Amino acid sequence: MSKSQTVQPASVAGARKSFPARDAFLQFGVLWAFVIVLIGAAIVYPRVFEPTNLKNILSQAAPVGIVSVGMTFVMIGGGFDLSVGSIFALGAVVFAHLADPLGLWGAAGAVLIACVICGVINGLIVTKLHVNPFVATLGTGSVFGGYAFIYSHSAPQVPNDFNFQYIGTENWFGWPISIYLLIVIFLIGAFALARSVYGRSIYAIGGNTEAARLSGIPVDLLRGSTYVMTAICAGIGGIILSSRLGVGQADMGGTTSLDSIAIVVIGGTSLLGGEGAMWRTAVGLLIIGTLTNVFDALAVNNNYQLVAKGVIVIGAVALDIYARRMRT
Amino acid sequence: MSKSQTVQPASVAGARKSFPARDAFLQFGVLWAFVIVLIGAAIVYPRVFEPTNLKNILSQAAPVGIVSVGMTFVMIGGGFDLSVGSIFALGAVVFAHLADPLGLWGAAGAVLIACVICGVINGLIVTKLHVNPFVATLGTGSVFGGYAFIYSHSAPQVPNDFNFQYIGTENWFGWPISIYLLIVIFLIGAFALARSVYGRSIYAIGGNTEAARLSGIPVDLLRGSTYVMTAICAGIGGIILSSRLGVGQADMGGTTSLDSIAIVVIGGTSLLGGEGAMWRTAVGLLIIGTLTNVFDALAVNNNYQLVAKGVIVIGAVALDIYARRMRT
Amino acid sequence: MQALATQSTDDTGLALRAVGVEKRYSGTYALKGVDVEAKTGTIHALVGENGAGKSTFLGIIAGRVVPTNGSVEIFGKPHVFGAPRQARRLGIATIYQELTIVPALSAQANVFLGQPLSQAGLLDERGMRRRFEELAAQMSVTIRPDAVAGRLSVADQQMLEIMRGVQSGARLILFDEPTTSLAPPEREALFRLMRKLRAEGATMMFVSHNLEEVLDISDVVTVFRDGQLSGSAPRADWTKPSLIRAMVGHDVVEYRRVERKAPARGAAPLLSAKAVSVPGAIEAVDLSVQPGEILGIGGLVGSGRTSLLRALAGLEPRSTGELAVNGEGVAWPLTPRAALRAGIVLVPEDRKAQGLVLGMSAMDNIAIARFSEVSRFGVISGRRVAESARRVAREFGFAENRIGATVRNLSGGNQQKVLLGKARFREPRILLVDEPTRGIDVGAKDEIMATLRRLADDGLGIIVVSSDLEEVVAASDRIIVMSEGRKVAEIDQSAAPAKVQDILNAAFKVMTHE
Amino acid sequence: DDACKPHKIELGNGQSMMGGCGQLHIALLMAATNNTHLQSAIKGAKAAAAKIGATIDVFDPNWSPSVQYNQAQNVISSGKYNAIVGEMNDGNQACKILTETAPEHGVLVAIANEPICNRAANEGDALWAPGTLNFVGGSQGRGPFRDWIMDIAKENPGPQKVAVVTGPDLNANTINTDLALKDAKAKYPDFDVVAVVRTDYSIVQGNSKTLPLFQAHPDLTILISNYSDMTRGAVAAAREAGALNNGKLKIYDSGGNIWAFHAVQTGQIESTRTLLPYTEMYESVIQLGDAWAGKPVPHTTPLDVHDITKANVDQFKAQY
Ligand SMILES: Nc1ncnc2c1ncn2[C@@H]1O[C@H](COP(=O)(O)OP(=O)(O)OP(=O)(O)O)[C@@H](O)[C@H]1O
Ligand SMILES: Nc1ncnc2c1ncn2[C@@H]1O[C@H](COP(=O)(O)OP(=O)(O)OP(=O)(O)O)[C@@H](O)[C@H]1O
Ligand SMILES: [Mg+2]
Ligand SMILES: [Mg+2]
Repeated sequence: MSKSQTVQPASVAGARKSFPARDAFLQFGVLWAFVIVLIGAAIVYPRVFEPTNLKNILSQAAPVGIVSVGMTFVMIGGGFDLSVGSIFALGAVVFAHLADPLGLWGAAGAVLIACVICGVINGLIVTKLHVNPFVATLGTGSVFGGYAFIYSHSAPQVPNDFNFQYIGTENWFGWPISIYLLIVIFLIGAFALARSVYGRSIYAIGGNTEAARLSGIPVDLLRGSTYVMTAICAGIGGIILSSRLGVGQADMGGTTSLDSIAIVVIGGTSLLGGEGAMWRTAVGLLIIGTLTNVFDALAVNNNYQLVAKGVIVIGAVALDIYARRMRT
Repeated sequence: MSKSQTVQPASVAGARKSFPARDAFLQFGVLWAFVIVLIGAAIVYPRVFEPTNLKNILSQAAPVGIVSVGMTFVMIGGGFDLSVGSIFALGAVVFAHLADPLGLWGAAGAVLIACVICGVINGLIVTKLHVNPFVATLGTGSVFGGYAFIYSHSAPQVPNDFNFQYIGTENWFGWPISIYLLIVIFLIGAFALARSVYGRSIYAIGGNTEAARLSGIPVDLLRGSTYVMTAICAGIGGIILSSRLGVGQADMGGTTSLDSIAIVVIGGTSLLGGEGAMWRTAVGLLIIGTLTNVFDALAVNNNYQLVAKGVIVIGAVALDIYARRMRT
Repeated sequence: MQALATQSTDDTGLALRAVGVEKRYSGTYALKGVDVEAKTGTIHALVGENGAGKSTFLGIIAGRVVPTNGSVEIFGKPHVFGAPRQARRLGIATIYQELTIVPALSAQANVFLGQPLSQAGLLDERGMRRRFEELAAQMSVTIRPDAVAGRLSVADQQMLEIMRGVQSGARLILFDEPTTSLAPPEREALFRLMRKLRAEGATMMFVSHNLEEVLDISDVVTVFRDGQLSGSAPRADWTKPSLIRAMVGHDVVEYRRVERKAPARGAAPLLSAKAVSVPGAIEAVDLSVQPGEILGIGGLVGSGRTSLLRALAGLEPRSTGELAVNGEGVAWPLTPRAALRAGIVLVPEDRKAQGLVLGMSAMDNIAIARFSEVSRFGVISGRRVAESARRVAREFGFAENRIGATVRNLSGGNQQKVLLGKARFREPRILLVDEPTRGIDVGAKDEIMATLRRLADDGLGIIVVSSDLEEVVAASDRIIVMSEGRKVAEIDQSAAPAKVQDILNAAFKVMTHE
Repeated sequence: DDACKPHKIELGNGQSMMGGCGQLHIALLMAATNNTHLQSAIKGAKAAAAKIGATIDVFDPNWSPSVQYNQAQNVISSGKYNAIVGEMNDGNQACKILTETAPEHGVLVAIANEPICNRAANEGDALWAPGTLNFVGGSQGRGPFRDWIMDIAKENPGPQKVAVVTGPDLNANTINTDLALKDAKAKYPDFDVVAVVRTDYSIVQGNSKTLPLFQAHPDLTILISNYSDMTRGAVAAAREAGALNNGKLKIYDSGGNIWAFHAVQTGQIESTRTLLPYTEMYESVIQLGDAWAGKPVPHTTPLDVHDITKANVDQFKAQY
């Protein structure tokens, strides 16, 4: 049988690449869905592309968008975080509460510490107590959320320091600072996810935890770190929102958790982990942001809005999935 | 080679089943967590075990409990349903709206039809469009919820027919009818899950979809059916609640979806599918029901309630998981 | 291989020293007081029946399994248990029996899993690609570095796993049944590589059920039996029969070809498929199977054998072809249910991904195949499940008293037996088996092939795909050889038995023509 | 009318904006649209808009303050509107954008129902926030809530065990109810509040949160609920617990919707306080029209509040 080594079986694996252009087209199904949404938006609301409106879309999307960057890491790592809404609110009240005594940077630092603590708690419960992320973060979300109310004595926190509103309301070169923050955090996230050892390890953990563990990846540490990262993103989101509104309140978290998970999933990142990309989250964010903006601008009745949004979101995701399945 | 079958690793086989008592103890970790909750409850609120209070706990738990029965099937089948809250609300408004023109049974029939339609839509989107259940049911939840408001013109539906309140408020042998309904539905669910071909197929689908498909199990049909079942359960839940309160409103869904998922997961059923049991859901329901009852009875400040509930729930789940891991 | 074995080993010259290693799973012993020593720079084989504890032993060294008792020294240093990361630091790399591929990642990323080449935390994709191509050339495989690993054939995934182990530069490499789905060329390449590594001073532990292989490559052979050491000696002291005796306690005749009468010609074939194509994998393959006939399919890795079976079983929605069962035309199956309705049952090659519900008991896995047999009015009878499961378990040599065990906790070979039992329980007319003896020990292997023969004698048509070509030759009445997705030869064995070389020749001829 | 010259509209504290030309295009920022109270308000606004010849669009943030903020931002920057009527979820978050950004962009703001800029606990003219045109409402202000609860305490001398049901934390009604309770307790030490329960204003929570309470405190003598939907749920709970009409428990409601009137008539509840959502919004929009036409408008327009009891229930009609 030693002869056989001279002849190499041209394996089918090599022959499998076939239609690169078509494949690329199909790969980006969610992008085409977004283009369709944009065209629809431009028809029903022609002002949608005006700079002021774009600024609105982006600055309104900034807080939840930043949270979604962290959430992308958590979800690619096979996790789930329902507590970000509460951490978001906690960030907002801590920032507003401490802006006067500690100054802007001091308050931001305090938020950072608080968020790291929240993230570490989430990470430990998920990785060390092996509680599944759904219950774990539903539970901690309840704890952090309750604590945000207790911390703020259920009262709005309004600092006197005028600087407080800087991040949320000032512009650089005519564009709100929060938009720069959003873009920078997205870029860093995209780069880390696609190009760094850290990002690659997260994919491996989400794709096959056991394989990752056996190949020596510090699974618990890295998986835990995604919760810390998301918590920090949530804190930044809270800072931006409270700074924009000039007040920090414990009910600011609202539907942030579900929204950010939805944004990530709409982009096409798998809920099961191991697959996804940051650009997908960006597209998901823009789809949701555009829909909300257009519906609000047209003052569509909320109930019809709910129906239409549901249908459009499912349609967009179905299109993406259909395209990806075509690709085999 | 028929001899080789006699060469059994006898020692190994003989040594099997070792600590049955310890194993059983560990298997039921969540039950012990429940017992601890009960003891705690009895200490801080001694009246918790009075029959009237037990009736309260159970009749309040009935609507979400019934939904959880269906949700258990969905989740063991590897799915997820965030639209039950909306279907619940739709059931409530349809029932209340049609109670006068169609009578009790007619209205219940209409709810059934509406719920089946909702469930079929969910099932088709998940199995045929391959949209992941999270986005799919978040989307349809938005649609059904919006439609419930549109259907009811955002107004409370109050029938004149007094019978309307029968299911929700009457007693049989001194116990509310809704409690009988809850128990019967739980028993049917438990039996179907544990003993029927249907239930076993759902486990197989959740455990390994590909293997189930290869074995000839009609995967799409059965998986789809779990959404229909859950929708029907949600409709029944909506009927009971609207009947109990004497009014059907489109905002009655509230946090039913997350609550019922949480109940299932707290019981110890896996979010990943393929594992779980109906008794676990029952225990999850009782833990949540007891906690809510005790906290509400003591009128504990809502924020402290949030913190305490989060901690207790995580603790219960961690205990269950710890016990099961001990068992290896 | 970068810094391979430059470190001097300690005075004993031992890469591995295990003393009194014991592993208990809730009362059951998987290992009982095992002592093993491996000298640096040797290839040390572990053999034993299914469930003997080989994987458990390797798992302990690899840091996956924490032993209940005992101590292990790696290059003279005490081992830290249950920490794969730590094991890697000690210079241990492992190729696991159950594949540990991350399906969504590329082939290249899988090879560098956990040890990517990087600079300042950033991935060095170009460097990794270069290294990947080097390795692929060394091992005679052509896998595109950016191919999605989950879509590769099991054999290619196996190769990735081997590449991962090899590239890690480890000094002690553990191979748990690395050759199960490899064809002769890949095997040869692997053994070449192993010899090269040995020459460079690496130590290897090697588990295989192919005893020729074991005797061919190893320096020392250790035999496990029922979790205990049954014997350990240099290769020279072993012969195949003595190894088998140490493993199973009695003699086994391997690959005996049972003479049998050729099935009646002219009768309508039980199954006849024409122009079977799967875009990108196979093209216009014709085949037929007579009742009572075993048809073997030979070929090399990636020749399209698995795709052919998958297409017949209704698992390739984009496949086309014509199908006739018992002479009657049947719509081309595009779903598994359609194939099952036609009486076609597949035993898939990847038991973990496609075959078994790992979280369920063995008997429930078997029952899934035909609920109608174990239920009445939709209600399952636990008694009938157990009875049926016992019956088929017996046929494939699976210990009857373990039918209640969770499949995840069974050894690889025993899982395979459950998988076969499951297909059998379906009572097929046509049985397609893809790598039926994957991970099966010598004793049970023959038994499985004998069971298949018996099923054929009862009138079933069986198609066997196996990378063990000797097995194909021994089992089948007729052999189809595939290459590059086409049928290139058909060898009728009714006259004279074919040789393995005939199959290889047929498989390679086409390529050399091109 | 091309010849129109904009006139100055005073917004207090030296602020003003120019306006008055062309048709009024009103954006109605509602807290939500999903209950009858809010729907009645929308009806009032639409009727008034029709009367003054203005267009009106309804924005529904579904109870989310930050969504409502975003809507305000979109409304102001869209250029489609020159007036806002705001019934805000959260008057603090919306303060700056409504008192500063809106007038800068030529959008005239009228506030109804709940004061903005941390003024919810104020009284009289201080309910109005400079930078906006006016404030209409106040039946849920600190003063009226205090009067309401003081009256209840006065009506029920001697030792009382009281439970109170409110909306969520941070809501102005909740804050004002809490303050009123404090005032009442200070003046009537026998008025023992054993439980204060937060809900989301829904019937469902009104029911589920009170049922265990009735069980835990069978000797409850007074239940106060500051919105009729919650009261409705609480009545169902009281019935289930056997506390309804047991001769001990009295239920006091604020809300005055159709159900509450009916409940007063049938003796399920002691009294209900009227809220006038229709009037509130109608008045706001009319005042916008007046200001646009150059007429002066009052800074604060308080609304009448009536306690509806069995004695006077026939003289009034529920507004929603
Ligand atoms: N997690 C587990 N829980 C319970 N039993 C287990 C577990 N893992 C392995 N075992 C048992 O330990 C024994 C040894 O298994 P092991 O996998 O080491 O066998 P093996 O020699 O590798 O067999 P094969 O040749 O079939 O791969 C088997 O009886 C198996 O069922
Ligand atoms: N839908 C699918 N899901 C999972 N695996 C698939 C799918 N389609 C094809 N494959 C895998 O892709 C491989 C294609 O390889 P092909 O059938 O061409 O070669 P093969 O001769 O079967 O190779 P091998 O010797 O490795 O089995 C198959 O092994 C099959 O397992
Ligand atoms: Mg093994
Ligand atoms: Mg194959």
